[in-house]
Amino acid sequence: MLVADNISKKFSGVTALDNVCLQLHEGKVNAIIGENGAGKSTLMKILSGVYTEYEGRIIYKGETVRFKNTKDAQSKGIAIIHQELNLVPHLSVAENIFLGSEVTTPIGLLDKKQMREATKELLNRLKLDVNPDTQIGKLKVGQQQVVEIAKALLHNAGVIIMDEPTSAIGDKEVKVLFDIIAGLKQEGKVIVYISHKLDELFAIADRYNVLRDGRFIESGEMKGISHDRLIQKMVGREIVFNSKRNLLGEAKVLLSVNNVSLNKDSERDKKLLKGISFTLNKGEVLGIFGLMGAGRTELLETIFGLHAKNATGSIIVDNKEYRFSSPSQAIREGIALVPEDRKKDGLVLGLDVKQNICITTLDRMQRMGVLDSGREASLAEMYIGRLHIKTSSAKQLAKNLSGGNQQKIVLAKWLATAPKVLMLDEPTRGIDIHAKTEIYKLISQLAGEGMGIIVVSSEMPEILAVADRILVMCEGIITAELSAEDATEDKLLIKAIPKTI
Amino acid sequence: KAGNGRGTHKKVAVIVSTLNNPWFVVLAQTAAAQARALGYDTKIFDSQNNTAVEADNFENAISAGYNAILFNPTDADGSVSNVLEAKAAGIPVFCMDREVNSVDAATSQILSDNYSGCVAIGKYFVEKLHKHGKYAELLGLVGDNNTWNRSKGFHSVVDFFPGLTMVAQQSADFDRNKAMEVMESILQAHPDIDAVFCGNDAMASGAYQALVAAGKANDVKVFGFDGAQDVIESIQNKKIVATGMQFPKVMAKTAANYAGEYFKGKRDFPKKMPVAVELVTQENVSDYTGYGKKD
Amino acid sequence: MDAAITKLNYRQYLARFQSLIALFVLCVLISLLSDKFLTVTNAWNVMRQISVNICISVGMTLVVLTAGIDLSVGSILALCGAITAGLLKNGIELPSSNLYVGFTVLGACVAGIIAGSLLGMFNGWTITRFKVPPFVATLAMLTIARGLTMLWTKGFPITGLGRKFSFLGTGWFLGIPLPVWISGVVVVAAMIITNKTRLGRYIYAIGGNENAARLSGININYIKVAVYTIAGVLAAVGGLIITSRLDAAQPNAGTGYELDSIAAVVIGGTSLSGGRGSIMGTVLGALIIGVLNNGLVLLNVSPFWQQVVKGLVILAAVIVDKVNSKNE
Amino acid sequence: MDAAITKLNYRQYLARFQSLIALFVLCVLISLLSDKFLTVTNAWNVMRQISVNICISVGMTLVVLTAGIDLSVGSILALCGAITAGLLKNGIELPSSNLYVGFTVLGACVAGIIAGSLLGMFNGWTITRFKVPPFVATLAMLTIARGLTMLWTKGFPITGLGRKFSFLGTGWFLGIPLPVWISGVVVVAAMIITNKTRLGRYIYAIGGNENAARLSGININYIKVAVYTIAGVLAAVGGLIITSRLDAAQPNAGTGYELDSIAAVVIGGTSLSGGRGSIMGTVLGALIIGVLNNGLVLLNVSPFWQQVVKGLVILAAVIVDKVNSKNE
Ligand SMILES: Nc1ncnc2c1ncn2[C@@H]1O[C@H](COP(=O)(O)OP(=O)(O)OP(=O)(O)O)[C@@H](O)[C@H]1O
Ligand SMILES: Nc1ncnc2c1ncn2[C@@H]1O[C@H](COP(=O)(O)OP(=O)(O)OP(=O)(O)O)[C@@H](O)[C@H]1O
Ligand SMILES: [Mg+2]
Ligand SMILES: [Mg+2]
Repeated sequence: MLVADNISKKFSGVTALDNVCLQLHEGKVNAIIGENGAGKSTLMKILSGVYTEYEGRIIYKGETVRFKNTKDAQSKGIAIIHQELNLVPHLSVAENIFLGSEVTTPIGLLDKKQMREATKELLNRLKLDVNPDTQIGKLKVGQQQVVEIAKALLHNAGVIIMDEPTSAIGDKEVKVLFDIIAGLKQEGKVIVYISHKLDELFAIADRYNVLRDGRFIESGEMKGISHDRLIQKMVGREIVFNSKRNLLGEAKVLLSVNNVSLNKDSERDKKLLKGISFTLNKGEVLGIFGLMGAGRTELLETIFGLHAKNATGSIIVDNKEYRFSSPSQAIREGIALVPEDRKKDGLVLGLDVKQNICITTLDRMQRMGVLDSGREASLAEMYIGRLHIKTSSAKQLAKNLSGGNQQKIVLAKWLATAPKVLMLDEPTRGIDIHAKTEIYKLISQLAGEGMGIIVVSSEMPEILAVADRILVMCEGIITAELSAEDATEDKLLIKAIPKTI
Repeated sequence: KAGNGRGTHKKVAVIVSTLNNPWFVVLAQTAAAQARALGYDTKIFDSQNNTAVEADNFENAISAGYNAILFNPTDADGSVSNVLEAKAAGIPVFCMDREVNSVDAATSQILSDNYSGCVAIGKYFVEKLHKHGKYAELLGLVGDNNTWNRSKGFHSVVDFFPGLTMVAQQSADFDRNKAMEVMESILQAHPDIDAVFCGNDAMASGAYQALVAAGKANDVKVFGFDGAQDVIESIQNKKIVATGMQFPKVMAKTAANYAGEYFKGKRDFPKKMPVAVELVTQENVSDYTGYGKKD
Repeated sequence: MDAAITKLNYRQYLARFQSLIALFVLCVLISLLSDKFLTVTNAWNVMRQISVNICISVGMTLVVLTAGIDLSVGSILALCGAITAGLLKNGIELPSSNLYVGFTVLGACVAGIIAGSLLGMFNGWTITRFKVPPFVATLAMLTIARGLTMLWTKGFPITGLGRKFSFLGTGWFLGIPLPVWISGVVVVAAMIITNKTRLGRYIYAIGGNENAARLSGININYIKVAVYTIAGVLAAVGGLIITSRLDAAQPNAGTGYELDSIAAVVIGGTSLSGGRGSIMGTVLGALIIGVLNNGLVLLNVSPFWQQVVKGLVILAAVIVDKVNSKNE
Repeated sequence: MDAAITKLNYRQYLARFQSLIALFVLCVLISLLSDKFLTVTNAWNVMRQISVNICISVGMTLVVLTAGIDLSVGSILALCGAITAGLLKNGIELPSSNLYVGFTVLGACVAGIIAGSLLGMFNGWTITRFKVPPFVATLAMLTIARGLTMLWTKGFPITGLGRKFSFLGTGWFLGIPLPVWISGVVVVAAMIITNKTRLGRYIYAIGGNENAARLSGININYIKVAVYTIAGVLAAVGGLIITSRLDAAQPNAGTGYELDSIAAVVIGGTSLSGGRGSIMGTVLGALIIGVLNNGLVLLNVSPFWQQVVKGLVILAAVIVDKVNSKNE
């Protein structure tokens, strides 16, 4: 059993952890919950030897330990799945899984064969069907996260920390993971599980530990605690889950996508999208559900003009047809895309909040050809207020904000363009319940103002909560269209699962 | 096999230490032109001041079947092995301007004597400064042995006169711009110098520019070495005091002619044929043009 | 410049400040060893001597901010200087129709600068159109432009360009040398571009995260071409200054300048991986190098030792930065 | 080499293949224009000529794979060559106690290589200990090592090193020139390191994602120091070859070699941002450059045009790659 005793951690200025004490039990799934920025990851990084400077003690198996580095922690039997993917894009799956703990032959050369075999086994266990020699960079976010999990399972550690392991994977993979966690429980291992998806916690967690603003609030058995109580402990106040707003009177078609197809540029024959057609009404929230790899991201990207070379079909915005040639054109047509991976595609982490928010509308920020920092500041402040972005100032570097607030910046920069159509790809990935509800509110509010919104999500509750109409995608085609009323979880799932298995 | 092609098919390689400096461009182009005039195919190889590149040039020239090499070594010692390689392949090598330190490697060496040339300049320098004053010296590339031949020749005379004190000795890499900047800085430390001796004419021109900018053009005497076109003009215009005229054209022509005679069967060439460096001053400048004598 | 000092500005500010310390220490040391260093005329000397490097390095900074690099600046400088000098001296003669076109000083300068912009544009074109790594593209241009210079000058310096032209490099205006004016204007313009214009913001964005920049509707290729073109133009300006100062266009002018200017940029705290850095830093970097060269000569350090000392000082300067400012 | 061709290998394979095409086309063109090109002796010439660049470039490849760069290889080459030559010729005399230490050929070579390793280690040390950007650290070393070479040689080449030593650079073994043997061994060793050892794996990992590498418990600093040390050693080896081939250690040997070798690395498809590339590619890159230099000389291209052509061909070679292999 692993105990954190009075642990405190400061980053230049910010106090991330403040005298946190908590006990993590063997043979149990210990959930750690808290809002973005509560200090969950920081604590885990301390427990796994990433941060070696901290106050307080770690007590493991009855004795005080102080890890020199991650390898040290690993050798003592503590494995961690980090929140941010930590994989080397140009190395293969096998090479990544064994990175730092390679198997070598007696003469000190790498034993690739054995590592490949071991990897195959792991991947089978996780039901991930990719070649161990595939480059990580070629995998989708979801697939990469499964590889991260595999990496942690490699050395059968006594403590396994999972920091939002399911933030990027679909329900199918989640099921697999939960089976494995159950297995590990049987082996009496300490499992630490961090997630913002509460229903997951209710599914597998035995105990909960609540962190708020870097302080330990309380812990207890999951049994018998209610969804809302948990949220209240986390947030420190009640959260009213907004009810559906009523649609605008007449439905006016805003965007219509006709027979859009997209082939993978490497293999011309393989189609990522096959003859997609749908329409989006003014003031409507259209949800697109599908399992990982269904082609949703590609669809949004295509509409946004990112795959001009390989795409066919036509798109009509406000009765005006346009060729999806480039993002700048799409933006001119009033289309905006909040991408799936905010760190990779959404933000310039090295620029500050203000600069990130204004980047899409700099043409409006200049006076006599020169940028007017006044206008920029006011725009930034406006959105910081409107979206409740938690940041020390508009000049804070984007990289120093927590996930939820980063996502809000991306939203802000697109709202600033006053788009007609707003496309959101996994808008709440890795975002805490509080921020989530805020984003849901925002979505319906914007729709209320007449914006057309497309929400891609792998989380069924999310889709059901926000969408007026739901499209289900599977392997690049639309398999179903349902209205919010008669959509149910199993209806969606049936249509989402490929027939070919 | 070298030596047995017919006259018209003879090929002559001109391997020159560098083309980054007009002086060597003249040398190379004159040699090539003369050889061509004698009816041989010729090609110029640029060794880029790099003995390794020079070695490559030799190898390539040999395997490309050239019958003779007109050679301007990058380095007296460093180039010996290259010449020996050609000799082993039965190809005559005629050195121009710079020598290689080997008695029998080259068929003949037509040499410009930098050392004694600078001795002459040194003497004139002493005379012009009336045996005393402060002066600065601008060296060429520190890693180039001509830099030191010239410096040594100069000092072999000047150092005998206690009245002459060298207040600064800096390198300007044979480069005009570097010379100007170094000179500007030297003038800060020693505004009162009476003369500057430069290891080549490019540096002399650069130094003169610096003096003009500092308004000291008339107070400081500039001495160069090479006999470059623009410095000869400057001497005519009483800007620069003197330079050492080497005769690249003469040396190049001689080397090319030797090659021709070699093909015709002549073998007894003078091992060393020094071409004197002549002192060009404001008095006698009218006899000279860039890189040679008026004719 | 305004509002609370935030992490970013604070960091930049600090880094700048750090180079300042290094520079300051350097100056103090030299002036302790030589009373000739801290004089007005010498100050102008140093300023004049670094003016060329500053012009080049400013362009280099913009390129490096986009995570690129430009090795061709030295050759472009030489070629453009030679073109201007050639046109000024000989004009253009068309042997076919025995037509002769003469050039005014202004005309020749403009021609040289246009040449620079075209060469830079070519760099940008190969880099964006064919995705050639900047290093290779500009390395190729380095050789090409050098070769063209040799062909244009036939290997001989073009000299005797006349009073009017040499005023550009040797003249004074309001008690300040003209080259210093020029580099000053370049620096101010570049600071405005980087801090106050869309172009500048886009440059940082591309260097920081090219993906995100593209998805924000920024035309990456357009910006990159612009940046390399600017670098070319500034190299040409440098070429004009050198040529006019020497009253001669040297075929081998500017050899190795690429390293000097990249050094100035990096010593100035700009990251070669792009997205982070400032013009001000680069100016300080150039100053450090310039003061160093000047000082070594003033102190008459033996040419043999100079390089060793120079290397050690540069290293020291950067280490001072890194150690004091704990920004990692 | 084993198992099904996976995406990764396939891509590398393709990239390699691409450079191969460029090289092949180049060879065909030259041999069409000159019957002297495709001869055994000329082949050995080319191989011997690139052997030094290959040694250096292999080290450079490792450095670049870690997302670093090493500008000091040229000077280190010169210094180590000079040290070996100096010890061989003059040994060490201690004026104090009039003691004289002579050196065997082997001893002198070992000394030179040790010197190289120390210089490389110093690079690695400044880079890891003080977080000095590799560009600056090695740029400083470039100047320092060059200066030390001048001091050691007093500006004069060290010559007359004797038959035994010059065998190293000019000798043949089993019908293959010794320098080719040496570079061959270096290449094979490097390929084993990069493909078959932890060190190699970690080099790729650090270049690909330093953070992930650190979190996987890899000792980043240790690996980096190792890599720069190897680069130093290989530069020293290159220095031995050149020195022995010329039977002389030139004070200014190896000037500008850093660019040649980086060019070979990049043309070979290794990314300057690290993590991607192969030794094989670098070898091909060096071959392309070597064949080009050799070919331009064989065909009667005038020296001035040579540079232009060279630049254009290099550009073309890379563009061919990029256009054909659609891996972006
Ligand atoms: N490297 C860092 N430098 C400065 N501040 C940091 C750093 N890492 C974390 N912080 C701050 O520490 C606090 C805790 O961050 P942490 O990542 O642990 O939150 P979290 O609970 O994991 O949030 P999330 O649910 O979004 O992952 C936040 O305020 C964050 O801004
Ligand atoms: N760059 C790429 N290289 C190779 N395959 C790709 C690439 N991008 C997408 N794919 C494949 O295209 C299909 C659709 O991917 P896409 O990301 O659109 O699915 P998705 O529904 O958005 O999944 P996710 O929920 O993970 O975003 C998947 O099979 C994916 O593997
Ligand atoms: Mg976290
Ligand atoms: Mg997606």
